[in-house]
Amino acid sequence: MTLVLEAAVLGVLTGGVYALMASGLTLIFGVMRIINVGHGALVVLGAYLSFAASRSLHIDPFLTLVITMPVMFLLGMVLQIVFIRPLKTDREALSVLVTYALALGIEGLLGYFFTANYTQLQAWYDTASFPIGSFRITYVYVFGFALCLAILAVMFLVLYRTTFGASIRATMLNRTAAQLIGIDVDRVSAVAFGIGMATAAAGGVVFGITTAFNPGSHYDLISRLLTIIVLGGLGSLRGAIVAALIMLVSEDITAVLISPVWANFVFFVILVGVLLIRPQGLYGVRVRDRL
Amino acid sequence: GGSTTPTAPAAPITIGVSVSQTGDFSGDGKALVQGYDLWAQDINAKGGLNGHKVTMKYVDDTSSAQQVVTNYQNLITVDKVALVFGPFSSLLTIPASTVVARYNYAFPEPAGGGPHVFDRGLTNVFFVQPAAVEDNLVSYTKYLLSLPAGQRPASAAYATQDDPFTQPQVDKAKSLLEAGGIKTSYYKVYPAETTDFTPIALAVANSQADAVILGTQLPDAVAFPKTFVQQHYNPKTIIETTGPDQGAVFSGKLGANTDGIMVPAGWTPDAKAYGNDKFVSEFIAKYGGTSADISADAAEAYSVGQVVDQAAVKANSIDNAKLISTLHNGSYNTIQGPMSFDATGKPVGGVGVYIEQWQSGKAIFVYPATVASAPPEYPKKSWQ
Amino acid sequence: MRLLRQANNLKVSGIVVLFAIALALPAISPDPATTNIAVFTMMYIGLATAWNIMGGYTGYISLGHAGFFGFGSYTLGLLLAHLGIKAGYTPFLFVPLAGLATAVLALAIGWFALRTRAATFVIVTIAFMFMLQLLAENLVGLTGGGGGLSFPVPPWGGDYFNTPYYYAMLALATLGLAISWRIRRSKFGLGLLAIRDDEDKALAVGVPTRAFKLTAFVVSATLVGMIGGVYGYYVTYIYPQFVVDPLIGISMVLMVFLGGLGTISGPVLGALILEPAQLWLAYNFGASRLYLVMYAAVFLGVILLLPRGIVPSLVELVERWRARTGPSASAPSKAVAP
Amino acid sequence: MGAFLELVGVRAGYGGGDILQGLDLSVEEGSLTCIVGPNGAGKSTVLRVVSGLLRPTAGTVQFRGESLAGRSPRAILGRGIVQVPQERSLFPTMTVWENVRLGAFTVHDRSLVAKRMAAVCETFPIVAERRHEPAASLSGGQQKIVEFARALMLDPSLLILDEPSMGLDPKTRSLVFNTVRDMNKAGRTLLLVEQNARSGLGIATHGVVMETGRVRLQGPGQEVLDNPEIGRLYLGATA
Amino acid sequence: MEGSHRAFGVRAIQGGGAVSLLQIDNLSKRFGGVVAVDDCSLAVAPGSITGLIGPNGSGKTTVFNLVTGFIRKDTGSVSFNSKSIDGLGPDRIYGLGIGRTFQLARIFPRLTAVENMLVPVRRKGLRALFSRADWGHEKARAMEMLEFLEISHVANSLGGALSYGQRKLLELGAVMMAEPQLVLLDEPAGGVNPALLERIGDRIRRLNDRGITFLLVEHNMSFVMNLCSEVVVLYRGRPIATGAPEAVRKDPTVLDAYLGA
Ligand SMILES: Nc1ncnc2c1ncn2[C@@H]1O[C@H](COP(=O)(O)OP(=O)(O)OP(=O)(O)O)[C@@H](O)[C@H]1O
Ligand SMILES: Nc1ncnc2c1ncn2[C@@H]1O[C@H](COP(=O)(O)OP(=O)(O)OP(=O)(O)O)[C@@H](O)[C@H]1O
Ligand SMILES: [Mg+2]
Ligand SMILES: [Mg+2]
Repeated sequence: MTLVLEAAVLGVLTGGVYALMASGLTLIFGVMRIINVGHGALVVLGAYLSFAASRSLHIDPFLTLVITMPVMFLLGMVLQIVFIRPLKTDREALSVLVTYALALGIEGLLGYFFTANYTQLQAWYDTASFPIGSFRITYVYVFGFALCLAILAVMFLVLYRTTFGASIRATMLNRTAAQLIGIDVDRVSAVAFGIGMATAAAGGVVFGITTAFNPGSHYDLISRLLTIIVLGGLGSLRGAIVAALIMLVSEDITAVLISPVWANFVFFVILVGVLLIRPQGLYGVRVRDRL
Repeated sequence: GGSTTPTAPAAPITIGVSVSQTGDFSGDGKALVQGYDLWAQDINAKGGLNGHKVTMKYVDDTSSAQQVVTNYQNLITVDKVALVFGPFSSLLTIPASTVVARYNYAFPEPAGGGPHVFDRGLTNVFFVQPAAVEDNLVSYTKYLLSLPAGQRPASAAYATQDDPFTQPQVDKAKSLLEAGGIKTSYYKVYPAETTDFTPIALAVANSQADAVILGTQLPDAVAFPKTFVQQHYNPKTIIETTGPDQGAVFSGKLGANTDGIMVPAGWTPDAKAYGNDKFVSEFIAKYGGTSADISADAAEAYSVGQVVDQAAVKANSIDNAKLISTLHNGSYNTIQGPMSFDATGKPVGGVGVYIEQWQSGKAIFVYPATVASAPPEYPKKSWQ
Repeated sequence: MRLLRQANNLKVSGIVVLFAIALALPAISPDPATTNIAVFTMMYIGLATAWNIMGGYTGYISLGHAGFFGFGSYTLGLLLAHLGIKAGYTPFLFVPLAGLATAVLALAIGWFALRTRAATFVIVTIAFMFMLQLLAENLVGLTGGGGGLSFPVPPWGGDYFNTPYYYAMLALATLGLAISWRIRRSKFGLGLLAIRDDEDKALAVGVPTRAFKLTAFVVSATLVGMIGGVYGYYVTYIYPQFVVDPLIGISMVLMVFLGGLGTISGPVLGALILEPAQLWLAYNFGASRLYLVMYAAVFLGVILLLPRGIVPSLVELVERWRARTGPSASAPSKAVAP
Repeated sequence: MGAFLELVGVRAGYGGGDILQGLDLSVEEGSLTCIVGPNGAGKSTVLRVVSGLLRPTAGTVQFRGESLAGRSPRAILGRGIVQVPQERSLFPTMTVWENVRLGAFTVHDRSLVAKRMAAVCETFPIVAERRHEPAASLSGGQQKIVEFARALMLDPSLLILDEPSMGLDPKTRSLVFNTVRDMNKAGRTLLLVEQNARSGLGIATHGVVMETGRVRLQGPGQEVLDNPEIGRLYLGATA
Repeated sequence: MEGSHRAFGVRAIQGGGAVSLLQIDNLSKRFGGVVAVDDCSLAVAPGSITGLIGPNGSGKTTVFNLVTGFIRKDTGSVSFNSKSIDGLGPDRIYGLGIGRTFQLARIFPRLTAVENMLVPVRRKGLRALFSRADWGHEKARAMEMLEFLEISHVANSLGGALSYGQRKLLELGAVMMAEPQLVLLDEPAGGVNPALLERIGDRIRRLNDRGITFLLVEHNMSFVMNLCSEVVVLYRGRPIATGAPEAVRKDPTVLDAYLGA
């Protein structure tokens, strides 16, 4: 029983890391109706940037966010302007292709500069832990979880409490109408993509500390992140968090109770079950469609 | 070796290899290339393979079966390479070996030792490692069971990827240890795609077993000890099938906490095997770093070259058919020790696999005593 | 009118010539390196065409078709193993059985998955694919698990070896194209396109959307399953992670997008370009480690230059050019359809 | 100096040939101009050209003597031209309140926004009644009202309405038409497209009849209304 | 043969005149706090052209959605031809002979105008389903209808490239061509040129003469008054007046609630 409890606690903590990574993905979808299959690669890129920065500047990985988040933000704007903006028709479908190609490109470049060997970010808190009963919790998960909550809170406030946030949401819902009320839809889209990438950078740090990664790690990552945001409801930040927790907790408990080889399976069963009942996901809204 | 080579200048040849530069196996692919390149440099320095200057041609298989099949067909039929060497992992070696067999090429390979490599009825495969994969942990079990009854671990926990490379080793070790009276307190197989190993590591820690035997690749080889450190769990002995043998790539992530971790290894920089000193010094000269940075993959690749070199000399030919029949007979010296091959290409009569242990930041041979540079540290010290 | 008929004749004769070339290919260029690439290219022509029947016509993007591919592979492999079929030509006769089994599976999966739409459907298909992969890995007693499954190895020599597989793939691709073409022109196909455009409206005008979608899904999966069977026999040894490979699923989708979603010739063109390019780039530039970057660049280039896929973009270009130079700059033109 | 808004020789289309084929149109300052014409004549296309959603391939578009051609919709809005398009233009999952509020996206003076909000709520009670509900949950006519209300959040110098009466019940329609007329009386310039041609021309100071991408007739509203041929072709029998 | 490809052969009107074609009993639907349809009962007589009018938000479109199975009702029942159609999906209901249009025109944007016209045409049997989509006579009828609606010049344009009014016409044409037994039109006049609208009215009347029943929602009063034989006024989800157009028009409650002074 304690094992199950521990697994649940651990699931919640690692779930926070995934929630952070998934939130950027769901944000980009929410704002741009783009399934950014390159998001996993962006997280890995973020992890590598932090790796390089903490190596060369000898600073704490979390501190590198001061550098990597703005860098990734700018990079995101550039990528959006160069590769996504030119898509005039069929944006939703084509952007899958474009972002997939971006992922391949990023994987290739990372392989070129960092080799394909596994790397991991290091900090004192990646093995240090504190006891809770018989169980020990590692600091990095707590920090990661806190970072996740902080970033999500900021994002939530920006999106739902500022005019700029409203303009982002408006752009996603109806481009033409947004243009007609004076929103610079191009700029807004670029900024939103930049924000999504900046969160990928934040996710990358925590991911990089808790997991060994190499340039090819993004395939696994993106399939997990996509399932999370769909379970949570596309475009919903709250959904991304809850779904990430469900995913990790259910997997960890299955691993303990049944067997790790069935952990993913159980999660997929949950996913399919939920979607059969609520096709829009846990917190997704079904937009009433012109009836 | 091969000091009696007749050195009539002969046409240069190309040796083709498909390696994973991208995808799942890309990390190991790079080490293979280093080993092969170093061998090619050596062989050319002494006049070539039977007098043929050697060029290596590498092509990427993106860690996919489809590409590896394509690559060997292309290497053989388009590039008309004289010889082919093996790729990384059993997964790719098997589809590749059927293609190579179709063209009657010899297929010496450094990394495809999984069980099904040898049961496909092929006669051209030669696995250049001291023992077939499933026997990798046998000497470790011998060592544990040789301990005095009072010190011997009472219980063992096992966890392994469901990978055709790791799981057979762990399963064999488990049956041998159980037969020897060591109780199994935990056994779990986990998927190869797992990225979060913590729950399994926690379960292992919770079992409080004296011995921990893990069927790992690199990422989990690091993740398990990390969790043990976090949880302050100190088993008496830990062995991992792969990972700790990869030098700095491994230790870089665990720091001082590598100490005491064991790994089965066919090769170590310190082994007094045939040509090993030269290999190590040249490797460092060519690629930099220290001996600890050398991956066993590279040494295995280098051994493939050594075996082929000796076979070519012996057959006095680099013709594939002759090489195949020659390789099935006799013994060959490598930096992993002497070895020979049975009809299916499985290594036989070799010295078996040694045990390497990290001590004071270096991986050294500790068992068997004949090759050991220090006694095993047992029980392992507490984490720092 | 006459012009139209002439254009039609041109099209028909073009198809005949292309098919003749495809038939004669092993004779024209018998070296194994070429036929090997031809086997895989033909395989992807079939896969992309099959995928397009679902994804292109109904707009339901399945990224999980690799699941059917792997399922077909495993079904054929297990059939051959349990029935003790010897290597040679007989295993090809069992391919339709693999297709049948895949059809049954697709019916079950489709029944669930097709309750969802759009992005959710995409993810559900991915989830089902991973479930299949996990089953192949975990049901060790049945499939051999991570250790893989062996097919009998035909005794054919290196120079001839690829040829039977090539024809098997060609046959399946041709079958796929015939079905795709027939559907595209039929009332049923029109219903599928209506679903793609506006599913609720389609319901309102009496299109039984569920039955239609499910039919398209099963047809598409069946073809993919059969192709998977031949693939398994070709590479002679399969692992869960190699046949239920998300990248195979993604590749077929990319080819369709590249060539032109919902067109008949688009998937063929996409496969003809992408598969050899990928095999060739990996082979020639793989060692430089920049192969992925180049592949991505080729890809991005094509998308940015021909954003709607090659076929529709070219059709549009031609139409525009006609509108500009033609005698009557009249009604905006119809695009799509090859 | 030319008219308030002046289009000369405008050609524009959607890629497959020109829809507008050399269109000339001028809108006087302070006028209420109403464009009528058969379906597909190009009325909405003209409006799209003016608001910058569509780039003309030839001809000039001038507003207060300044060229608009090639400017972004945002820049054009900045010059005081606001358009309510014909098709649904609300943000469906955002609340009614947010939708209306966004009408004043370019206004940074909070108190001004609040004042206009209040005024709009007074004229169109539905905005306040359903303020917290997503716009998509409104009925067709209610949505149209909210769109109109949103346009009033700016104080445009030229307000362009594409079929403002579509979907409105008779009471609401007269409310909208009255509002339009009052705005015009207060000096604002308006440009409408109406299929409800008689009512539209009835309140208009200027009428424009369009046909296949060209202006067929232009003149005072009443004159167009009384033209028998136009009546037969485009206005239908008298209501 | 001719009849078999027709979407819906025009069936004989059953029984005596008293039986209604569409019978709605005590229908209710609420969305959160909004009661869109409130215990609404109404009947459409076979062979009639019935107008359903009422202020914005009175629940007209919701009634259509409930009848055609697009949304689930809270309570009440709907029967068509004296058979309950509760719980059936929209495609089944269409199959029984109820066609509809949408208030905001909905067409298939990536199908051509002609193809848009062909989708609703029903065929019998699987063979027909898998045979060519554009049978000559179906296409000819489609072209004739496009001609009538004055949009034949865009017959081969994609639906997405039509003007709003053209879409409206296309949708109307498609459902009229399919000739279901009962046609529900949601604001057919919205956005349609008035001159053309008059001829559409004539066409509806002619179809009606051939036995097709219409229920239409419209705010264009002259259109309703000229065309309808019966008018139902909906207010806050309930019918407040029913009867001949002239009578309804003078009804003080209707004047107050809907038409305005
Ligand atoms: N997005 C588009 N792509 C291509 N052609 C278009 C597009 N939008 C409109 N058209 C064409 O342009 C012509 C004019 O369209 P427009 O929308 O300006 O007409 P309109 O006068 O507003 O008609 P309505 O009264 O029906 O709204 C039509 O023939 C239409 O088919
Ligand atoms: N999906 C929904 N969610 C919430 N409220 C809804 C929904 N659909 C309709 N309503 C509400 O129900 C009421 C009736 O709407 P309905 O669309 O039926 O009106 P209508 O009579 O068609 O009006 P109009 O003449 O404006 O088209 C309105 O108040 C509307 O806001
Ligand atoms: Mg218009
Ligand atoms: Mg309505």
